[in-house]
Amino acid sequence: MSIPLTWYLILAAALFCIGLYGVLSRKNAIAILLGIELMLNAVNINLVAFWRYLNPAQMAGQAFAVIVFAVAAAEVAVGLALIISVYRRRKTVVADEIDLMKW
Amino acid sequence: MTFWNNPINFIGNWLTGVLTSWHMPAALATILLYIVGIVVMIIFAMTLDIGLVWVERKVVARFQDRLGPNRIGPFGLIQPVADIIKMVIKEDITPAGADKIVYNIAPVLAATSVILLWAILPLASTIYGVDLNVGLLYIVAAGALGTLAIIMAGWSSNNKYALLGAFRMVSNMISYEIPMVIILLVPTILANTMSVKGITQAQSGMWFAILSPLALLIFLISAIAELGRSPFDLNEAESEIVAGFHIEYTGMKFGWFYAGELLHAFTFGGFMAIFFFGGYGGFFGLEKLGFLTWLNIPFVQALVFIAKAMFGYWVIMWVKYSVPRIRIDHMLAFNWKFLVPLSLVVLVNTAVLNKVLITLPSWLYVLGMFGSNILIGWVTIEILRAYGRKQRKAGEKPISPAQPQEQVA
Amino acid sequence: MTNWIIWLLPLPPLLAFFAIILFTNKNKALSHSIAVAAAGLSWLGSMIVFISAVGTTGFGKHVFESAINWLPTGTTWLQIGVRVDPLSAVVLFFVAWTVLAIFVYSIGYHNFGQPKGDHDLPGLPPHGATITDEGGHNHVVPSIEPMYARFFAFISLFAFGMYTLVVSNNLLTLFVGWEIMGLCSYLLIGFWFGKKSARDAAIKAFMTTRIGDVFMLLGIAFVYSATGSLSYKDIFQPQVLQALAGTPAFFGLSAAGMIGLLLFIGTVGKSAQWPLHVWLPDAMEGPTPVSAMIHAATMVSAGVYMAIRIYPLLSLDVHTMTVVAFIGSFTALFAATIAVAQNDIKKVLAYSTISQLGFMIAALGVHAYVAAAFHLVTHAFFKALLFLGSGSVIHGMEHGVLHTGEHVDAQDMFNMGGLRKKMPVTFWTFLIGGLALSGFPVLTAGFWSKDAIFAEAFGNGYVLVFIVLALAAFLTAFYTMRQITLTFFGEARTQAAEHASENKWTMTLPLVVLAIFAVGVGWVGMPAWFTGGLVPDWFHGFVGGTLTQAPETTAFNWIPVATSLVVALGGLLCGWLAYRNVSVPAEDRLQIPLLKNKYYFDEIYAFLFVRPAGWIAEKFTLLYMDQVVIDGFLHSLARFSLFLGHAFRNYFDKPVINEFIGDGAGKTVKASGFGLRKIQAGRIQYYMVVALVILAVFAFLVYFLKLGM
Amino acid sequence: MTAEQIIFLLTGVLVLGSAFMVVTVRNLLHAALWLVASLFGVAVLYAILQANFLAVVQVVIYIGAIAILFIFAVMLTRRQLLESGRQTRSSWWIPALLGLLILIGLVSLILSVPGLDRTASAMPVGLDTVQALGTALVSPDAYVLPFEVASVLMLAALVGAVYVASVDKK
Repeated sequence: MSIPLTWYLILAAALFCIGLYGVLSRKNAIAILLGIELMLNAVNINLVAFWRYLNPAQMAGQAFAVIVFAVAAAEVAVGLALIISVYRRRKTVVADEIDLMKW
Repeated sequence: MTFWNNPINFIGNWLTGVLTSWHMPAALATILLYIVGIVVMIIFAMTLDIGLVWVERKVVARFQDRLGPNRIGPFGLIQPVADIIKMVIKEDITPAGADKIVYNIAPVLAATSVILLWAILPLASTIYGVDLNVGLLYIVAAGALGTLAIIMAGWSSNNKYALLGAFRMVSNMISYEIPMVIILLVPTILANTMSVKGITQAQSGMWFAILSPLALLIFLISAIAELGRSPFDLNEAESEIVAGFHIEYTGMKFGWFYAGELLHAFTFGGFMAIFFFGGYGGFFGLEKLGFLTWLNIPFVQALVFIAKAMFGYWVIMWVKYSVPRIRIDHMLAFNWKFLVPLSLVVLVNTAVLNKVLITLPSWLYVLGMFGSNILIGWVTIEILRAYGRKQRKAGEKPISPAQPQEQVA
Repeated sequence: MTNWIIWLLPLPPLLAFFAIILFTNKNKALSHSIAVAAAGLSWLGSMIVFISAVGTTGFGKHVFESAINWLPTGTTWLQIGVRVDPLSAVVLFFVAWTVLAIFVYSIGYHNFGQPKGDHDLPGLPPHGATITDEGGHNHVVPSIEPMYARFFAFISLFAFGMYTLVVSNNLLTLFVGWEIMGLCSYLLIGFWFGKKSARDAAIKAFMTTRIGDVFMLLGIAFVYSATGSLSYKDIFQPQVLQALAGTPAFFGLSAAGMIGLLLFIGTVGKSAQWPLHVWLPDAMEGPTPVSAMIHAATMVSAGVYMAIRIYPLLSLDVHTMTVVAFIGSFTALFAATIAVAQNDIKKVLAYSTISQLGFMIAALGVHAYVAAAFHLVTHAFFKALLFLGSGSVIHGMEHGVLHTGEHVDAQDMFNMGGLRKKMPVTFWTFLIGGLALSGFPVLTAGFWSKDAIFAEAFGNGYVLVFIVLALAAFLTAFYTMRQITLTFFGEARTQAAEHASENKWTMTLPLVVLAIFAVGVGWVGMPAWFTGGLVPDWFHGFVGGTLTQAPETTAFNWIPVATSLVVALGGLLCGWLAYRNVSVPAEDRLQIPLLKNKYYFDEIYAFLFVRPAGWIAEKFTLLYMDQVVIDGFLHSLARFSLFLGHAFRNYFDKPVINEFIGDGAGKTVKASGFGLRKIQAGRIQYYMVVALVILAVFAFLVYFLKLGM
Repeated sequence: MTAEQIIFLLTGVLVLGSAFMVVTVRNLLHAALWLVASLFGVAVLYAILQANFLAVVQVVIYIGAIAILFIFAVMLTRRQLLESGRQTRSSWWIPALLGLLILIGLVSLILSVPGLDRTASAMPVGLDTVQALGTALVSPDAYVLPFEVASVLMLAALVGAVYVASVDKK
């Protein structure tokens, strides 16, 4: 157990920022979702790391990580269903082109 | 601690001693020994795999009223070596437009996903890779990697048949993963642990196959589906999509898929033995008797385990060579409308009865568990019969989701 | 154990009511089976309670009582519970018997087992059905009541009310039972609601008793505010009574007297005492079992029961007692005179009932506590018997009417005659009841109870009351004999009477049972002078134990005994002599218009109350109060509101709200929308960048500049 | 440098490198596969953190389900897969700058908080994390409510996804 907590936190921060960049820079809606997955995982790393380093007997970190899993799965299922539905009607998956509600 | 009681640790300690005497840092030595262990395990598995090729060919021949390999070596035992040589020297084709890297990773990943399973497979009480406390989930996780490998193969081949096969395979595997995960909870509840070794030990008194025969049946069906073997072999259905996801693979790359499948089947036979037939142990407590203590020697246990696993493997083969392929919508309907609800019922039944009956004498406990399973099975069959009758009355061709199940049984 | 039975006593009829109303109302046989079974269950329980009460020595001191907390009133609880003491035990006894008898009787009376009527409609009495026998002859036979099941549901509910009232240990549940019976009497009197007379009678009965009930509720409220409790046990404690007697109230009465008077007005309404007696004769519009139920056995008895129950309160104030004695004796005489001139067989009995109830009230007024209770019991039996007997006569007559097709009133005694031979069981039982009512010496129950009243009235020094009651008793014997003579003796005066026939066992069996009681019940109260102390006056000892201080037995005196012998036998003889040969109303010399028309009380009430009420409603309330005052006020209010509305609209709503706030907000939003819509680019990533930039700026401000810390 | 640190660093390189590839490669299918690699690395991190259950579940859910879903989606929409065109927005430098800024901010934040450079204490003896997690997730005084809410969310997502993605029968 010789790894400082800081390492995990910095790794998670870096993963988060990479995911953020992906979300903001990609055009394809699926790719945006990929970035979101990275960000969620960065959060989970933090949760688990804090669980391990602060008080392993208290399962809060793991429990929240499990719930994040559930949310991620739900988000991907609905998100991809939406993308496929949009693709079926508009023949596009580019986020900027999905602008039917725009002024 | 002698070699006979704990061979792995014995060798490990010996090698550590040797390496540290060479002034190697302890950490490096540990890592090195891990690698050595992994390599040894892979070699063992692969060697076994070669044997399995022979077994498979011999058994299928008998099923089809043939003799099987009998030219090279005694009983054709050298035949697998000839097969390997043939595969290695075949032309290695990468189709035009294929995604080269993915195309080449896929077979390796397919074989890896199977070999990963061996990490938690306890051959004997002291011969095992690691005793994970989440062993059952680990099996599912490794299966997920297999799925990934197949979809990679299908995609990267740049071939419509391959892609179709991959799609079928993935829908198949993901669907049947659900009853499998649910039904794996039955041994978990009965043994109170998810550790594979713990489940083995929990069956020293009574096999879970007797406590929950329905769970065994469901596990067998979903395992066959997970393997993609007949009657669930529509991912590679030769008569429609030629060979499915590995249509473009030749030579040793195909060989990896092939070896992976065989080993996978054997491994699932092994898991069946572990979850339901007591694994390396499970002699109903007889091994505690004085004149039977030799059953506790690790190598004997390993032999027992392999025998049980071979039985499971044989059952899977039996099914494969007896039952025709079924249509994809039937397959999915069977899973979602029949297998998932049934496995949920079995799970709830087990969970409730396990709590209720645990205070009773053990023979009553066993009787209650077994009886409840029989009852559920009977009710299910009655429901299916009524459904089939209704279908026939409606004048349609009966689409009975029970067909594969009855044939399996 | 006994307490449990007492708690459960009222329950079977209630369950029967719901069962019939909700589930079995399509099935007539099942409905009456349920009702009779429920009545039987309650009967059984009552008998058990009664027998164990009789078997308890010193029962007056060791009553069956249990109570539960029911309504939280601040820190204390209003308790309700059950109590069976000697008084309620004997009441329970006759209620159980008469109710069961009436239930059984109703089966026959409503023609169970007969075919459905040809033209019968719900809400009208059955008109008979035509059936064809094997020979091809058409016969008209009685038809079954169209609302058969409903009748049994109603009388079950009625029985529930009565049982509740009897077993209550407090005035509140007594009042609940009281009101349930009031509702049922309304429903049952108006059972044949297709007849206008029945409808009117129902409304009249309901409204008249309501007057009494309102005063009674006031009395109950007064009791509660004065003593903080409603249960008999608390109210009738000597120190509480003493305190009540010492507290002055209104009109020169003490609190005890005031409460007693208010509660007594309830009795006056319920037991049809003058001046609230007018509803009872009209209530004869209901089916005869109802008449028996309401006017003999239960409901009117309930009023007297309550009066006897509150006797400890009543007796505290001499003025109240005077009022009670006056109303009782006056009613007794007054109703008896009317009864003499009635031709309708049931009307005679109705006025007789009023008169006899007057006897009881009068007895109470002269401190003849036990005698009142005794007469209550005996009267319940023989009057129930008489009513059921009259019903049997009417039923037999109706049979004759249907058979002959003659259009005569089946209830008019001048259309009868000679029924002695046609309906022997009815005749003999009716004769027994009539003799009991007249007070035929020694044998009948009526003699002993009336004699007790006379003896007490005389012995306690109320000579005037004694004389009035003696006169009333003479008249009673007279009109009873008149009724019997007209109905049963002589020759048949109509074809219908010629063809009248005896009824089924379901109707005659209750008559026989009740006849036995009409004779036998009197024997339990024979005074000591007659038996020579051989048999103790059981009734006096038993019921007298209800009071804290048991009343003393009056000393023997020849005058009241002789009086009661003379009036009873003399009245009977006069009646026989006068009506031996009378066959048409014209020959009856007592058809005086004043008596015939009941002293014009209905007309007086109509003139005094009904028409003024109508006039006030139409002229004053409608034309003046409603249309001028209230409408005027409302109209001016509306005009004012209209004015305000205009003012708001023109000077506030339009300029401020609409222009400034409404349109102004819209314009502002529109303008800002035009300005801000650049931000709404429809590009999620753009949104996210904006959000992140803002977040980063705030995080920078908060963290590095330590803002907000 | 202990063995553990070496493994951590290797895994970290795998995670971050794969993540970088996810957001930069043009071929979306490759991006999805890189995502698998990155998430597998995260699973290894969980294993190092001794969260065995989460490590395995990470593989089951992310690789077994989510990544497969992504690959499916990519395949189903591949007609529009602009493998030849640009995959990133023209103004890609703004997010990059933003990400970098946030990274710098977060790292400086992490480094400035005292006590975060601690190392982990040994696991409590006899603590079965799987059992403890299971108990925590279903015990009423712990996380049963969030757990149930999450399961309802899953159900809603299931129904919603099926409904949204289903073809109109009209």
